[in-house]
Amino acid sequence: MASADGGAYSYSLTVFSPSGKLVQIEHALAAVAQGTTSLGIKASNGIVIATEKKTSSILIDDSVIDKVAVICPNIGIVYSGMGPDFRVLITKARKSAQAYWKIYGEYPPTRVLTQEIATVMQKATQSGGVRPYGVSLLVAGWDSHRGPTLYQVDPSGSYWAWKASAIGKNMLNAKTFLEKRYNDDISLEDAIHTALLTLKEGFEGQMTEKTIEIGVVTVPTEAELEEGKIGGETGRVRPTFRKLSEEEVRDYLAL
Amino acid sequence: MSIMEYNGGSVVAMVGKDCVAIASDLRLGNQALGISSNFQKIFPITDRIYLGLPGLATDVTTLRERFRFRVNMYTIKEEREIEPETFAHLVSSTLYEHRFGPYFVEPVMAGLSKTPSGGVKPFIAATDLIGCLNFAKDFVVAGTASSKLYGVAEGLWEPDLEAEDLFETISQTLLNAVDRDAYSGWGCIVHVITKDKVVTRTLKGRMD
Amino acid sequence: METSFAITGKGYVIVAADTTSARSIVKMKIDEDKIKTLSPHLLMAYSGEPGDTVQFAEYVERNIRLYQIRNLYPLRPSAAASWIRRALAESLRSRKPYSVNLLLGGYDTASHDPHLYWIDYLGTMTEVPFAAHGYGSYFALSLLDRYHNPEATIEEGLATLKRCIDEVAKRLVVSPGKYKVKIVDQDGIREVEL
Amino acid sequence: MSSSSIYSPPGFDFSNQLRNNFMLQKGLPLPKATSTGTTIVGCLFKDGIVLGADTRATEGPIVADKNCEKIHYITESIRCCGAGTAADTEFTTALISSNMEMHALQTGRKPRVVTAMTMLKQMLFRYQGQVGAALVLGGVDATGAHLFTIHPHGSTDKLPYVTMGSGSLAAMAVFESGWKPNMEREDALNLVKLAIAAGIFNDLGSGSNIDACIITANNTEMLRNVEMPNVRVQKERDYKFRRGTTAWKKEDVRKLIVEEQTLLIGGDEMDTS
Amino acid sequence: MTQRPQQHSFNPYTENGGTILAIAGADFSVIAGDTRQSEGYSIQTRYAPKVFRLTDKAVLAVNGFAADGNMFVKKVRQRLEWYRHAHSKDMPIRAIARLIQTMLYARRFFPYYVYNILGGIEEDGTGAVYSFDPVGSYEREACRAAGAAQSLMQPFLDNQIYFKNQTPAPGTSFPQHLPLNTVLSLVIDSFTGATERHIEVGDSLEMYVVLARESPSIQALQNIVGIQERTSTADGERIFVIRRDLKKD
Amino acid sequence: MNSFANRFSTNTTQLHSPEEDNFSDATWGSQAGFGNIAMGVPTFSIPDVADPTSFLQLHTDDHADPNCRIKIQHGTTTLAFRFQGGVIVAVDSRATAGSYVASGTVKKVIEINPYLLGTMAGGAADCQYWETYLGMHCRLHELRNRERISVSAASKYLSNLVYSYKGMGLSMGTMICGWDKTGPAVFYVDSDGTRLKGDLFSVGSGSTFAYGVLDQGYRWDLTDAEAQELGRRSIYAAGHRDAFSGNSCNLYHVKEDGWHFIGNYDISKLHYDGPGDVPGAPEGGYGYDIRVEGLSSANPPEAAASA
Repeated sequence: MASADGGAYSYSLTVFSPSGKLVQIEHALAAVAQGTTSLGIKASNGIVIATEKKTSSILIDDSVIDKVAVICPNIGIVYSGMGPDFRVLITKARKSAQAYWKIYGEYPPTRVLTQEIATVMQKATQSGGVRPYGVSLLVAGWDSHRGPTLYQVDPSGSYWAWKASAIGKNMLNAKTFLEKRYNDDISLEDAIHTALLTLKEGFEGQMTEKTIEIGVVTVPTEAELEEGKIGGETGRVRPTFRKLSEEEVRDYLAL
Repeated sequence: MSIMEYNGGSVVAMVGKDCVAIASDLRLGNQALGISSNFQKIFPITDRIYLGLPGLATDVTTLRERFRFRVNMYTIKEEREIEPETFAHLVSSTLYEHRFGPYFVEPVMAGLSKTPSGGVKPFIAATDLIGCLNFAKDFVVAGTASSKLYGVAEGLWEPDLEAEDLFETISQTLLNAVDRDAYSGWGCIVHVITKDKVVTRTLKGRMD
Repeated sequence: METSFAITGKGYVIVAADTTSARSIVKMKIDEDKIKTLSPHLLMAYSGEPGDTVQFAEYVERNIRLYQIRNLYPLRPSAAASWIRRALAESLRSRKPYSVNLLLGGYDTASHDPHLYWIDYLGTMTEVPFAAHGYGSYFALSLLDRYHNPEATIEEGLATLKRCIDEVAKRLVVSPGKYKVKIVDQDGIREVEL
Repeated sequence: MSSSSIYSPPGFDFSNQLRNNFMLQKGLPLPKATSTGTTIVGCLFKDGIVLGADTRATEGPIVADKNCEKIHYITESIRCCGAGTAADTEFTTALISSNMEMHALQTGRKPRVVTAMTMLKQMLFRYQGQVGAALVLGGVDATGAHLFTIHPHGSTDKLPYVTMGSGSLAAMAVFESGWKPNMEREDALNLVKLAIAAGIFNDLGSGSNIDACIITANNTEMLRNVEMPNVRVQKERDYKFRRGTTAWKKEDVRKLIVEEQTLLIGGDEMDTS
Repeated sequence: MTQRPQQHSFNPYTENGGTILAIAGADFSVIAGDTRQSEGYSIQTRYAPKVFRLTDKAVLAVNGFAADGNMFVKKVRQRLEWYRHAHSKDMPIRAIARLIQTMLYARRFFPYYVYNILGGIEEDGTGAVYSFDPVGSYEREACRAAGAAQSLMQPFLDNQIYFKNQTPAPGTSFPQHLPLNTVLSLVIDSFTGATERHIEVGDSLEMYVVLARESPSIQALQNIVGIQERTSTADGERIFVIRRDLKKD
Repeated sequence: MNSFANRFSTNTTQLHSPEEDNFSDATWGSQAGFGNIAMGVPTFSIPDVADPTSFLQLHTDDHADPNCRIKIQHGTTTLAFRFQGGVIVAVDSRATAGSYVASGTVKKVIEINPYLLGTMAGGAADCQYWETYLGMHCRLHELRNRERISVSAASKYLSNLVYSYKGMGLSMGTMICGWDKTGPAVFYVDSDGTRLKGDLFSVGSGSTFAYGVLDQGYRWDLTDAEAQELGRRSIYAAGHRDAFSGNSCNLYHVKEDGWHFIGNYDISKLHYDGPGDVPGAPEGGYGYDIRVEGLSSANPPEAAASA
């Protein structure tokens, strides 16, 4: 193990500082706070998660950057913080979702998947030779048990359910904004607009379909649920989470 | 003499109108020798799911414990009761895990699942010993008397039976089938699951 | 031909097992004790593959003892039976499985009733009022169906056991000569002469 | 304790095999799994692929499932018909379907039929025919429509029209006489129906209904029970019993709480979030 | 012996599927069989009768290895013919049953692989069913299924014909004999049920009905479409054939 | 015709089919209809293979190979014992083929003549056929010697008959029971050629269970009612425990004036309700769970029990 001498607590992940903090985790949160703003809003009939897709240079081909990721047909994730860390977590989450599907014939409920991810992130705070993940996540999903749910997971591995939340740069401002704008019977359409308005606060540059990513969870109607799966009993469920296409984002921005 | 016949035993499950029934014999044999006339092969998984495990008795007990563990873990982790469809897949994947060294049981499940509109829907399923699911709309059978059960059930089963009528039909099906099977019998037990209760009856079956 | 019997009665279980150790056509020993005392109120008669039997019985005995030392109270009969069954079923999946048949008799000091479990080498287990292993079971079970009384006194129980032993002696081609008989009841375990 | 998940590690668990060999030595032969005698077919047509299957699953001479599903979902535009050991076809296709979904998510593209075919053949080859799945794989991707057969040992064929299963000869006879290149959709579907019907009626291992699946570049149509030529006739008699026909000894009723009324004290809705 | 050429794996037997069934009533008997003949997964023919009229009061159903069955029926018929020539009357069914036993047992060491069910009318006018194993043990019964789907049909018939495991409504009892139309319905339902679940049963159903002299059960046959009479002599027992389609998958 | 055909057949020896060869005369004459029984010792056609016995075993022995086609019915419990009042013969009525209960109404007591009974275990056809055949010869014996055949002689005759087929695959375990000049007699005869005189026998897969009850209750000086009850009770015991025995019990009593059929008792009815109103029967069912209903092995201390 790394020797923890003097005030160098910050170098060893697994050692508490005298004030009871794991300093590396605080640093990780700082890394998150430098990331672009992401937010999620739970509406009465769905959830929206959105983020700003900022590129450091206009020369970058931004069509291959995904900041909102589909995990399985009912769950999507957006992040703030370090992109590579996110990519690793997404792969793990997807594998976990598929493993669950292979056992139970259905995709994991949002809470279970969130727990899985949170466990992975927590492990990185307690093992030797690793560093915490430098990301905060917003996990949005729908399942038959809890309906639409929105979770936030932090580098420490802790997670909460939110009605609306924001992470990354400007998160405090965004949260205040959301607190003002949020009400319990907000519709998905309104939520999407609220999300865009929130992002607009403190957005640097032009908000276009190229610089915004949106994912939505739509709550299936009873009739849709009765209808069941695509392609019969062995088929897959109808997706309840999807990313909005650039055209759709453009339409929302135009309004 | 197949290994499935070593201990004997049979299970049948049937769908009724807003209800399901599952029934088994009670014999535990050692080939031709009867050992116990009170060997349960059907186990409650949740309030509304029952699992029948005919086959090699040691695997019946082992799998029963295994499923109890897995379902408990599921309930704790997901903070909800497992649904019949989900449980069926759990059974199927557990058995297929042992594809090249199978457990010698052919599970039969019966339960009521919740519909999105808040009602209940009858659910039955069976798998073979390596976990191939069979979702039937009428009845499923397994065990040493399976061919006999298929024959009688095919004759007696009718759609939309009320709980009490379903009890008669499943009981008659099982009793007459096991009477023609040397390795099943020694009494029968029937569970009828409806929305508000589970009625369990021990039948007066032949004891030879 | 190994044979063991067990019968329950009013507040007790009688366990009997033959005392021959055979190898090929030779009786190596005629006073072998094949009934292990697992705890103050738990008896286990074992038979089957020579070698496996004693090894397994001792393994069980030590583990049951260990449980008692760790927890300061013994396993109840049903819990012990479950544990033993599982040990057998798991050994069956190992490279060298134990091939042992068991009769487990115990007195539950908490609920004051006797319990008897029939367990075979595959890990099949069932609770029964009377049980037998070996070829003797083919003669004894019908006899016990006829004569067993769950409320019999110990004397009556021993008389029924005597019937079983006599019947096996009369009909089984190579019948065991002597039996060891042990009783477990609320006072613990004791051996009796028939 | 430290495991984050209750799922066991992927792959098969061989722990029972030792035990089963032991029991085999004791003279107890091992039982057989459900297998699908089966007729499965597929053919190319002008705009894509039509797959077809019967719906009978057998256990020896007994029909275990009269209406099982043999056209398995791989992706939205790739489907796979399975013959052989029923559990193997079911789980093999599910595994590949899962892998394909992962693959699609990771690459962000619609997956290709050859990808599925390669995954399948590699898996089957790895198990040296022990996994008894005989498959007809069909789908449409960016490179066009493709139709493959995959044999249990992992060999594959790519052909314009294929059949597999115990009814394959009967079905192939129909294709050989009736298949033409660039058929219309309706004609192709009818030909597939005829081929499956030939299997259903002439092969005892196949029976019941016809399933078909039409895959084109932008649409997949799963036609479950597109034909039901074997519906059971009305029974001659009514077999409902008089209540009280069956004698029973003991009854035990377990009441389940069906509706739980929650009384809210002082106010509007409970905060459930 | 040593001169004889070695024969390896001489197997003169095969299994041709199908199922037969006979039910005796008070004054009639019904003998039925499907007509599918199969080997392995292939259908050899969709119409191979398994039920044969022997005399006006006896019908023989054979199942198992079709070639043995056909040969056996031929030989039984021959023996009955000789009997008729010697005695100028038909052999009573009780005697036919014993004859079949001796004929089967004569091949004890090279058995006919056939399961026989003999149905008809006894000399006292009652319906009778005799069932045989391949080497000739036999028994008179009221109802018997044999062949591929015997284990599917027999327990169903136990329940419906013998009312096994049923308790009658208080103050009533189950009938000793069922009327002919009920029996015919049960036979049809047995076969449609077996066709659903057994792959070797199907194509079509052939039911022979043997009626005792002046049996009132003739009423039940009045409205059956496509019924054919097979009686050869007047004012004796009468034989009818009813055919029904079964599923062909 | 046959010889003509034989000249052209390559490797088949002449098939000795009694039906073809020997009947041309018999069927036309006064013996018509009697079949090969009338021809003295019957002949059997043998498959034209090097080893007919293993051929037969290959196709009929269901223990060796569960897939063999010709299932010969097995499983049985039969018993017979002598006592001061004659002979009690009791049998079950189940026939099984593999796990399938082929029949629950088999008559396993063969009424050879009014003074002789034979029981049936093993191959049903073997027992039926040879004991019927034995019946003929017993009658011939009576006609020739103007007196009934002794049980000993009848059983010896049967024993000799089946012994001559030893190794060919016959399967028979029977008890020949009757009353002759020497009084009641029971002989055990089987297809190995064993023939034993004795007081008490039980044969079949369930015989050990029957012995378990029989031995414990058997005395020479049983009354008729006690003896009948013992027979019934023993068959019930076997029917209960043995998967291959059961359905019903047929009970016969052989007395000086020949055998009497006592009754047919459903095993399940015996279990739940007992044999009903017959002499010597106890109240209630034979079944263990019926007998001990309400009894408990629990032994709570006095204080707890009274509380």
